[in-house]
Amino acid sequence: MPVKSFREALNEAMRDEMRRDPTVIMLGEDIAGGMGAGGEQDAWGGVLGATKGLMPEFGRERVLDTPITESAFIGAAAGAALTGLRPVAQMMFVDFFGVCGDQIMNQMAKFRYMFGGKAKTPCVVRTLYGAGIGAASQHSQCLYPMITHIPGLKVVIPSSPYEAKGLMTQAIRDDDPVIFFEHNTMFDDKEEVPDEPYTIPFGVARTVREGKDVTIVAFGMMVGHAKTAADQMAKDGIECTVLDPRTTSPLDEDAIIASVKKTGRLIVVDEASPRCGMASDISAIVAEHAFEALKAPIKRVMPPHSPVPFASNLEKAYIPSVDGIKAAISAVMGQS
Amino acid sequence: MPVKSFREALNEAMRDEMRRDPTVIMLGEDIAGGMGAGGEQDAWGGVLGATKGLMPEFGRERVLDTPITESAFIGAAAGAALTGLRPVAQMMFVDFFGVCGDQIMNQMAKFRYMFGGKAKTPCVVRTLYGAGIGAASQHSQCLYPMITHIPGLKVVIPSSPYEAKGLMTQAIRDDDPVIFFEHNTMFDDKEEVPDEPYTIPFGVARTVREGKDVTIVAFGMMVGHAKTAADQMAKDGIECTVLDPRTTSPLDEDAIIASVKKTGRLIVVDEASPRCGMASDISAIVAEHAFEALKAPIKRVMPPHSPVPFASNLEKAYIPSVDGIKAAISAVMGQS
Amino acid sequence: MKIDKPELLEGYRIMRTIRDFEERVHKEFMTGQIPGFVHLYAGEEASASAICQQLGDQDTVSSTHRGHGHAIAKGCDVKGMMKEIFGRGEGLCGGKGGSMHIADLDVGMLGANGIVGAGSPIACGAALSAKTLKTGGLSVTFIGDGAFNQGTTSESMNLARVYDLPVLFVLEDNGYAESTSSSWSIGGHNPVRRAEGFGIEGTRVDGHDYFAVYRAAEEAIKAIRSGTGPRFIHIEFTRYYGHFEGDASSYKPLDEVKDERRYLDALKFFRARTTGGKMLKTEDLDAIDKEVEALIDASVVEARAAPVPDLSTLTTDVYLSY
Amino acid sequence: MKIDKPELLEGYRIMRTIRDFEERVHKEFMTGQIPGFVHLYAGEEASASAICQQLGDQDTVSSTHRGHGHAIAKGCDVKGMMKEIFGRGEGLCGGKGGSMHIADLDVGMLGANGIVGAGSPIACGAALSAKTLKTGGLSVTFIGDGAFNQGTTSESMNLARVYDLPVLFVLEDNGYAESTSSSWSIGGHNPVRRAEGFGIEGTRVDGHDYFAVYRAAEEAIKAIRSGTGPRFIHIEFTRYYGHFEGDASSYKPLDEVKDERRYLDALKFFRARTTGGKMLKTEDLDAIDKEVEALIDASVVEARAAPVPDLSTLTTDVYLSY
Ligand SMILES: Cc1ncc(C[n+]2csc(CCOP(=O)(O)OP(=O)(O)O)c2C)c(N)n1
Ligand SMILES: Cc1ncc(C[n+]2csc(CCOP(=O)(O)OP(=O)(O)O)c2C)c(N)n1
Ligand SMILES: [Mg+2]
Ligand SMILES: [Mg+2]
Repeated sequence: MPVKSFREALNEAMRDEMRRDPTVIMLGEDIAGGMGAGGEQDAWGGVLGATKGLMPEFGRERVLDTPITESAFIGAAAGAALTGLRPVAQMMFVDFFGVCGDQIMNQMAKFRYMFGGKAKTPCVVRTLYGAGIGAASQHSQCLYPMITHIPGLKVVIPSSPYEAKGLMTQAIRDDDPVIFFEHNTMFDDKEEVPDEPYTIPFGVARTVREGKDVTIVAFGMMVGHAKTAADQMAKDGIECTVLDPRTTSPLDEDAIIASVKKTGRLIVVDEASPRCGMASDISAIVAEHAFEALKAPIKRVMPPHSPVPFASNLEKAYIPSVDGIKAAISAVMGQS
Repeated sequence: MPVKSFREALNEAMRDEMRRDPTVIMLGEDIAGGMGAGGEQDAWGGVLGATKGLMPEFGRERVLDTPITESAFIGAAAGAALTGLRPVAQMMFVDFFGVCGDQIMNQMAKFRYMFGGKAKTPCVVRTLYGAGIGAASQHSQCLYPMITHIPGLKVVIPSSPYEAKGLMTQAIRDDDPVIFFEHNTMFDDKEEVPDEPYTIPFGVARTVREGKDVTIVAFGMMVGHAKTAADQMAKDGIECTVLDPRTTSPLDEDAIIASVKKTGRLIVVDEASPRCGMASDISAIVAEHAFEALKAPIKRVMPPHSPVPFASNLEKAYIPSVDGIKAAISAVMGQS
Repeated sequence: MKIDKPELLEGYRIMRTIRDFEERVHKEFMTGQIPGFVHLYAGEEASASAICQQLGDQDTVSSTHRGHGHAIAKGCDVKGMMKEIFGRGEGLCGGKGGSMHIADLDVGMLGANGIVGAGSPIACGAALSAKTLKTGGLSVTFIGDGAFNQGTTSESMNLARVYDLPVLFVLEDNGYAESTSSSWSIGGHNPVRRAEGFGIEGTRVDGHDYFAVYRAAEEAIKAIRSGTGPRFIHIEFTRYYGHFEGDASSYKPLDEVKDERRYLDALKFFRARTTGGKMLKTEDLDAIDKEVEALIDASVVEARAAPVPDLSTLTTDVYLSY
Repeated sequence: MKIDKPELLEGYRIMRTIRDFEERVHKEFMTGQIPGFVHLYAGEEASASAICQQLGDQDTVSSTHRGHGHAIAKGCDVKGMMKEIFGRGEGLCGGKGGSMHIADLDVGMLGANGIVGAGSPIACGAALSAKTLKTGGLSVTFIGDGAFNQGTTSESMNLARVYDLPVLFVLEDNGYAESTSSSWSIGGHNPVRRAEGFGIEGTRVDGHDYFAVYRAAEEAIKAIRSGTGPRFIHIEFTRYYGHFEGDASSYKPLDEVKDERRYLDALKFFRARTTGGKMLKTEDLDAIDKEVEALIDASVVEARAAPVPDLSTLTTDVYLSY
């Protein structure tokens, strides 16, 4: 199977869906690039290059560079989805939720419910998230817990190129609004990715690794860290299951609960800010529904309650690490 | 002691602080009312009347009605706080976070950190929240979990008139940005409230009721429900502690953990949407730090994962109820 | 071009329906049967009517919190609306939306909206659909004078301009946002000039004059359909009731409100103008009045009698699939 | 009024400092020592310099992601800035902010800002402080051509107008927002007219001409200080480097970039104009060049040698008290 980067996998999914379905359009800042300029067109292809090539193939009518007005164009995506298109809009960084959140949380999320089931809002909001590129407090947040909090939105966090392609294809075909998280540091990650289109269903966790002692649940960028930590601990004879829920909404509670019922121990690794995050969410579900199976306190591996710092050493200390996960594994094993 | 409404308690706190400190100003839509109009001035005093009387006393220079531009005037509050004022801005309903969130989550919350400790941002954002007034999906949300998620913000949720006055006074005197939640249905609640100013410190939970069997943690509007449920269960011989953390950020983890260590059982009652909410947050803290003390699964009493519906019967079914809390108490007792 | 007779009668019927609907909701609200915030459109009828009657099935409307008039004019079922406002299961939105969220995509009504300023981006999106799918349709977005200052409105004017989207921006200036005067809140005091600052041509009309609104909309719609992009209309009129039910409008000066129903009434003007000459017969209009009265009566009787939503619907329609 | 000699020398010194600072950051970035996104202000010096040198301690500036120039011109310590950009503990923000968040409240620099359009509301707030506390101060908000369309900018223009706030809105139009041309993105293509749509008087100037910027700012600042509320200046110029370090600017047509440093250079123009007649001596300017060169050199040497932040600072300064 051909090896592809996260960027290529995303690009392929979007390209294939645009070929398949003429109602799929793209909206975002510099997703082609060079709009109105006299030089190279498609000069950017999105800030990390994932939409490169789409404008030359599908034209500016279907790949729309936008002015910097997130409320207007994300809202336009919502309105277009109500009226026959399947827009894929890019909110460049999820940190920009603050300038266009209403169209996401109060409009596209709620149309269907408020309108008594009459509306269908098939749109995707792609967005970058996560620390590790030295971009500091306003370009490094995760914020998927805030989005997961809102009923009516689906939330996808792919953890690898293969996952990215299948989940993006599903997101575009899905009839509900989907917020699709792409980690700032993962665009050059590579793995085998089939050429043909495929979908990965929402709400079905992936078992990355199986082990009898501890269940580790992790998202996106953190799935790799969790696997590395688990592999290293296996050398000490501790066997961990690593689960990647893929989507936080819907969440595959059953898979998590079933696993904890087997292992009796849970660690949740979450790159998002610690308060009211996904680590807490999953911990609470397990403390409610698999309590009897628990042999140890539930550990959450999370960054501190602070904005993301700029300096490289601080940023590194901020991000949950393989060592941090290993320490948590030791802790839950020591206390069993 | 005189009996006062929630509205009066808030009004008194703001009035007294404005009298005490000339740098305190108010900003918001129709917080006086009649701006530019030829008729009655101070005609509104805020949408639920809490700022009535302030403009006549302090003038339009310190009580500023605003155009409907939340980003501009909440951002102006942030900028004014950086430069010598202590603004109290009203984001009328917290549902409007989506139109001005950036100035709250990326600006006022992060100035101090991003600027290496040089900034001080003493401002208060007052906001209405909560279901029960038939205002449907876009005027009934709680959203304090989303705000609590953001490092740099303090989050206050008063549960009664006495609490409202003391916490508001503290909020205005506090040197960090504070988001202050006022429940849509509580403005006519009454209790004894001293005439003189007093502060209630942030991060110190209030013990509403003591009991040895179950710890119930609840916020704002839900504190009353929890107390009612606990009182009723006491007739069956089940004794509950009810804790009101008052602020979700900072959160009095110690008080919660200490209580669970005594009772061995925890219920969290949260009116906010269930995913990544305060109920999950507190449950996770206890599952991590008081695990050994737990005798039963942690129960969360929350609304369903849906927008807030309009019809009265649906809305009533949506809001966590006294009966729901009682059922949770029975459940954790039955399973001990 | 002359407005022909059926068109005039249709315009009158819509205006009358809106007026009676709102007068009746006002009464019913006082009986305590209607929950939530209710914002009435009475006094503003000419805008929704004269504009929406020139729209077709392929055209869409995004509305405001004061949306009953737009919904009626765009063809929403009046009985379904009344049931919705009463919170009934057979309401247009199953009782889940209420007054502030009335919508019916089947007739191109993209929703009233509880968030001030949220409608314009949505209208841009619908216009983008029309343009991309080449339906020939256009979008109208109604904007209050308060909403006009909201950043979403400015952004949408800009977006519609740079994409040449078929959007008609209609500023419904009733003089107030809640209790705040639009003569104060709109910096520069000249909305048409502001629209021009976004490259959008605009015009100002008296919103009590059905004919003036009709003409302005006709011209704008024609231009938009010819593919030259967005247009703007600033309509000035009076809202008869408070901001929402319960508001006494004390901030309005007495001389402003004293005779407003006498001197600032689009329906009266319409009658006088059309029946003064030979355009329409009084009997025709009287007949419409009767029919509308019966319709509104029936809608309230049915709404009162209709069952509340089944509790099982509390959690349906959050998603299409989950 | 003539600009006097010390003022001219000061203006030149600021421009030169910005230019050298940016040229040097460009070089250092390529060595891989500087993390994150870095947006350089080279080519745009006249704006920050000619405007900020007319401000005093009581005046404030809110900036953009391209903020180095504004920070230098408003008086931020250059060495502290360089250390900040290198992520050092002794940096102006303790290494926690970096290039996009440089701020120093002590000199009225309210922060570069990573969120496009976020600066103007903050400037309105600072202006409100000045007005309320009667400091006599004013606020300048720098806005990119991309940011100009953002709703926050429109809202702020409106707010400043209705409150008559002492705010100077400065549109820094370098022709591009990332790769998107401002000749496309600004609907109506006439920013001054848009400002007028908010009731704000404005003017357009060539941003390569220090004197033109100075004069426009002088007039605007005088008007603002007289209490007549906000003003607007549209400055057009060229950014020499890519949008951020790493961007090759391939979307710019070749004939546009070919000779831009030769023909569109505020520093060269300044030298030619001031030394051609009898205003300034070449030696004076050369001396400044030398001093600035030494300063920038030293700032890099010190930044490289400076320690990274102590890990304990990761969680400090989130709150003042918690
Ligand atoms: C974003 C937002 N801000 C504030 C409100 C509260 N609010 C509801 S209607 C209204 C006034 C709107 O005035 P205008 O746009 O003139 O419309 P009108 O009510 O006059 O029809 C306000 C402030 C809201 N619903 N949404
Ligand atoms: C709200 C928001 N949207 C998008 C971005 C990404 N972004 C950063 S700079 C930029 C271009 C800004 O262009 P302009 O305002 O012209 O300033 P310039 O870079 O030309 O100085 C964009 C789109 C952002 N940082 N914030
Ligand atoms: Mg109005
Ligand atoms: Mg630019």
